[in-house]
Amino acid sequence: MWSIIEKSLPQLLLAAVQYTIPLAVISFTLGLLLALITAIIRLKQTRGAFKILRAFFSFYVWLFRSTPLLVQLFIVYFGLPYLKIKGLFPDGIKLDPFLAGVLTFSLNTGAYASETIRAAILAVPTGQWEAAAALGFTNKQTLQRIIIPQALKISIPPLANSFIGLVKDTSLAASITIIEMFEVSQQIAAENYQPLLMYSLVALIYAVICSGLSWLQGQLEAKFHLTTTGGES
Amino acid sequence: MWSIIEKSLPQLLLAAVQYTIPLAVISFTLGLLLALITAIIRLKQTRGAFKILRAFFSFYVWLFRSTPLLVQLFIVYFGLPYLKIKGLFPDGIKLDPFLAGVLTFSLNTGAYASETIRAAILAVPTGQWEAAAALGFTNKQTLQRIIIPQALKISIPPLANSFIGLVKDTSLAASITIIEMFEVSQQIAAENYQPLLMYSLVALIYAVICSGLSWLQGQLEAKFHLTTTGGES
Amino acid sequence: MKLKHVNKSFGSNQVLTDINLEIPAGQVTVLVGPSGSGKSTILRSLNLLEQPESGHYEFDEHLQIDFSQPLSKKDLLYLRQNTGMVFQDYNLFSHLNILDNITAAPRHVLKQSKAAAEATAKKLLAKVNLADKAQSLPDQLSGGQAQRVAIARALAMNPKFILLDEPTSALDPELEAEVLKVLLQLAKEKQSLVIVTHNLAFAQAVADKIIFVEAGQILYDGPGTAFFSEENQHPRIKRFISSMTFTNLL
Amino acid sequence: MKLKHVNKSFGSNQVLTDINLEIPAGQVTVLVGPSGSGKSTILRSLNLLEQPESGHYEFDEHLQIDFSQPLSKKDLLYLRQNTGMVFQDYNLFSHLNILDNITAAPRHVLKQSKAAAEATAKKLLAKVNLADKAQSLPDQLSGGQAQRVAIARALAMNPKFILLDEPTSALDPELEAEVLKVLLQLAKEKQSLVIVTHNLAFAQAVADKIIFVEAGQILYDGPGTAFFSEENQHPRIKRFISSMTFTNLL
Amino acid sequence: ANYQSDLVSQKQLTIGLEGTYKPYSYRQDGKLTGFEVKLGQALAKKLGLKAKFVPTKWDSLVAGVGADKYDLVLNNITQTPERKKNYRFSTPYIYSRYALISPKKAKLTKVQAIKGKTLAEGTGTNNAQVAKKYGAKISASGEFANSLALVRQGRADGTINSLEAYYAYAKSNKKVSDLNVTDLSKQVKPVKVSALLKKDNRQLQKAVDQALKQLAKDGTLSKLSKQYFGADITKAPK
Ligand SMILES: Nc1ncnc2c1ncn2[C@@H]1O[C@H](COP(=O)(O)OP(=O)(O)OP(=O)(O)O)[C@@H](O)[C@H]1O
Ligand SMILES: Nc1ncnc2c1ncn2[C@@H]1O[C@H](COP(=O)(O)OP(=O)(O)OP(=O)(O)O)[C@@H](O)[C@H]1O
Ligand SMILES: [Mg+2]
Ligand SMILES: [Mg+2]
Repeated sequence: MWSIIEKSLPQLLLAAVQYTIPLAVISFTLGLLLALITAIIRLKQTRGAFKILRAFFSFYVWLFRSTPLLVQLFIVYFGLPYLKIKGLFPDGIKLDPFLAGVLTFSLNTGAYASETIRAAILAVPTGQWEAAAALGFTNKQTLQRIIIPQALKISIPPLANSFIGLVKDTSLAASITIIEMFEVSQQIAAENYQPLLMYSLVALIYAVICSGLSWLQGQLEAKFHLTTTGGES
Repeated sequence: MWSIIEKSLPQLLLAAVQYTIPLAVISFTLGLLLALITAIIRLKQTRGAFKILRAFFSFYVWLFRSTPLLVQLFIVYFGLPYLKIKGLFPDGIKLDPFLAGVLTFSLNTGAYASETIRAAILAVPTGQWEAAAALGFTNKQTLQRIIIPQALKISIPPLANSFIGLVKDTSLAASITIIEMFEVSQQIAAENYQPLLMYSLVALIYAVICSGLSWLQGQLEAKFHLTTTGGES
Repeated sequence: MKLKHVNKSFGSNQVLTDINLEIPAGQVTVLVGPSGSGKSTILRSLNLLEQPESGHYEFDEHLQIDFSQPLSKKDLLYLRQNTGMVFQDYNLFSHLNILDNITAAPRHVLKQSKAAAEATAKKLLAKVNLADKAQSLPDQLSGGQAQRVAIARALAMNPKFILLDEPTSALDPELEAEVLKVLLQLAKEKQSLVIVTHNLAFAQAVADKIIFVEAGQILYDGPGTAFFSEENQHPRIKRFISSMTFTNLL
Repeated sequence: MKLKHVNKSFGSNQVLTDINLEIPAGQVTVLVGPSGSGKSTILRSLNLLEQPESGHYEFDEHLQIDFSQPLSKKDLLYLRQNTGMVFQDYNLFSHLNILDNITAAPRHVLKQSKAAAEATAKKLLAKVNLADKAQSLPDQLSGGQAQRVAIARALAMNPKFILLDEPTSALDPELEAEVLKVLLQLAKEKQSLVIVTHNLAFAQAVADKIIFVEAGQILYDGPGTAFFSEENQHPRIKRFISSMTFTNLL
Repeated sequence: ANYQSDLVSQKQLTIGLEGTYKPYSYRQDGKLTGFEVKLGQALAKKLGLKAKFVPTKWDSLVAGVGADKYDLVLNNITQTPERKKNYRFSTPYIYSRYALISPKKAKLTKVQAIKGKTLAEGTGTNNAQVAKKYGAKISASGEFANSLALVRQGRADGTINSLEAYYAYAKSNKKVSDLNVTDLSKQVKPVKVSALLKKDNRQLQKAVDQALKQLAKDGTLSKLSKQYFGADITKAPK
């Protein structure tokens, strides 16, 4: 058993460093950016043409939150090449697997995180808006200088959870031919016929990574003086 | 195109009714029960032997929250049969796919939902404990008559979200040979070579189911006078 | 009720130092003092929501507690049944309607029948002028109404003493008046009350006995009239009273 | 500042009815009245946090507003720069330290330099006796300290009028006194103040002018002394004052 | 017969296969069909059992037999030394020919030419092993249809799979002129395809071998081969 672990562990860790972690980090960064834009656009009071933009973003959030990630991955990687649009994509949209993965994970994270940020913006007490308005701040200045900084602070715990979730979700990337950690474990299992051992090993690596991230999250929350709800029992 | 949809839609809906929905409903019910027990055990102030029980449940929650669901499914379905324990399971633990699915989804849901319920119990204001104590309630009576009813009310929105998430996660059950909706769409696509259409169709069905559930969630929240955080922008 | 040589710390912070006091039955005792002086801690110790590290508590002829010993469940239950508590922010059970809020403890702690508990509850609701609110939920009430329900809830256990921790601090003056009216009524009926309040006008009007707490010690313990009289006053108390009535601002 | 024939509804609920009032510069005007009568709504209208449906608002020689017309951004900005607002629950910017709380608006709205804004802020902090708290975060302050910072923040814009909505309702009496002391100081310096308060003792002490609001209408508008005098009183006002001082309870 | 005790469930022959691998096993109008499905039914009949099929993703198909998820796998599985160490094989029922499929433009006709190229192959398949042996990089793609899609979209340089599977694909897709297909039987020996069983199930293997022999004799095997592959590939090539 130990010799098998010794042999496979480096391969698994390499896959984690090559695919699992970059996929998660890049997608999360892009997703967060998208989420911020989406949240702000959806919260804006609107008139005229802007309404269409808002409806579009609402549709996007709805779509990615109400369909399974696995299906999204399949559509983007295996489905989009069949989407032939004259002029724009005469040959369909063909993405490299890693790119397809990053795109899907970013869009998915963006949809969920935008709701987190939106809720956080709404959770900033009305009094903060009023105080800023009373001091002569415009709406835009208030959003930028007062509300967003506070909302991001409120969002730290749920966003950190989203990131940890994303790390685990990268295990689905195997289905679009990305040889991330779980796929490697399956390949090794297909050779050495020790699936229980291989899957447990990969589960352990995930658990270590995720626990490490949870610990970091705790540090971050402590730094920003975020306390989780307390009580007595 | 329409003829393909017409032909495949009944198959997809059948799969939803046969597998997707029962998987989600049964697993959620069992998961919730497990979650409640776990939450209460983990919140109890403890002495002696009870500590081991608490540690066990904490370990369970940690394990299922820090590893990917897909890996969990593989371990339970493909891995456990290799786990041969003399006396107890001399031939390994062999589960029928549906049972393996229900078990894994229940355990997974149980782990996440127990954290939701735990947070909800902690979110019940300390004053409620004190008021009950001052009236002569024992700790157990307080938990049962005052705290849990309020905690469950607080938990409704996050638990409803978990359920919707679970419905989407059943798409992973295909990997353990359950022919749920997404698997059926893949099989049809392997025959008619129309993956974009099939995947989109299945995505649409998921979106309809999940939106329906979201609407129900809204009704439920309205009934229990739960309002989401409000504000001005 | 008597406390003798009671000490209480939170961590390294000694909050009560050698507290001795006696609370007579059938009278209104008011605890006053600056913020953080330990008033709530004293009140909560009387109800054992806090347990001091040392000292004795003589509740009545049946119950004497040595705080340095672990508490028995029986003693705790006896004490809780014989003291009612009213909190600053009401702490009504938010998932139960008003009637159920009042009957919960009589039914589940005293094991009264539902009918009996409800009959009592209705009488008490009438007493606090809320007979029409039996079916309402707590969050449908104003603060003043909620606090009156909390008083009715405490009364339903028929306790020897009712302890009230700043019962009107969360209320507007007009709502405060509603609650104070009920308390005055109870005082007239010789219900034993222990009230922590910042409202000196009310204290002056209602207190048979005043206890002034500062920094975890008792600076005054005596009749209300003497406390407010111009002569014979401790300088610290004088300063406290004047700061409460803004006479020193001008 | 003058309001003329101002009406304001929330939905179908008419909250202000034909309000006419004048608020003189260099004086302290106090708004009193029962809960829900419309005091806050009047105050917020003066600062345009609420916009009434009809009526006129004559702020000064430069700015006259007809409420039935849409508001220009320029007018809004002018008004906001010339009125400061202090809220019941302080509303300090929780992510900024005290110094940044005070300098934020001077820097980003008035475009003052950082150095200039900070110099002013430090002077103002000294004035409210909080010179040592410049680097603290809002949640490290007591309520009384937070409210004094809020006053300093309003003063930093050097507004013609400061509007205060129950600035001490969330405070214990001793913390309340800290804040009232600062307000009295400002009154002495002839800063124009408009204060909503339930504290009649304070109102009596500080008000040059009192406006009594009931059910969206003005029942009294005149000097403070006359408001509290025994003769010549409206029966509703008499009742209000006595309920505030518990004289009718006993 | 005492192979009964080897069965996962009584009176039933449980068979693992992909169900998305035309013409071996696939769905037509929702119903499972294909060469290996028909073969499984015939086998079961001979053994006096009911056939039950468990469609499983390729990635976990082999793991499933060890985990007693089914009695045997019929999925164009090739005998290899490593597999033999851990599993048991029946006598071969077909001899599968490898084909190298690539975009026309790429002009990949020799198996040696795949060195350094990316081939779309299922994890742990024989195809993947052949590709690896000749120095190709593997892009892990579970299903044959998806592998071909990747090749046609230019996202993989080619794929090695069974020639029969390719023919089935070509039949249902009118336009395959963009693809170049090389029969590799001259370069890589056709391989024995057999049922894969759990190591301990010797009795069952014997029974299956017996049944296969009868099916070969009565012509069922050749008939099915012609029906689904358009040729009789049930005999060992010379
Ligand atoms: N649970 C606790 N943990 C730690 N310190 C506490 C706790 N409760 C009270 N204290 C501290 O004990 C001291 C006395 O608090 P207490 O609440 O009794 O004062 P109080 O007189 O009721 O004040 P207030 O008028 O503000 O209600 C304070 O310094 C307070 O910070
Ligand atoms: N944003 C709002 N939406 C709807 N109704 C409102 C709103 N703000 C105030 N009201 C209503 O307007 C009336 C006057 O409210 P206002 O806050 O001005 O009273 P107030 O005199 O300040 O009372 P208090 O002393 O309780 O602060 C009340 O009936 C209140 O319910
Ligand atoms: Mg207190
Ligand atoms: Mg108000």
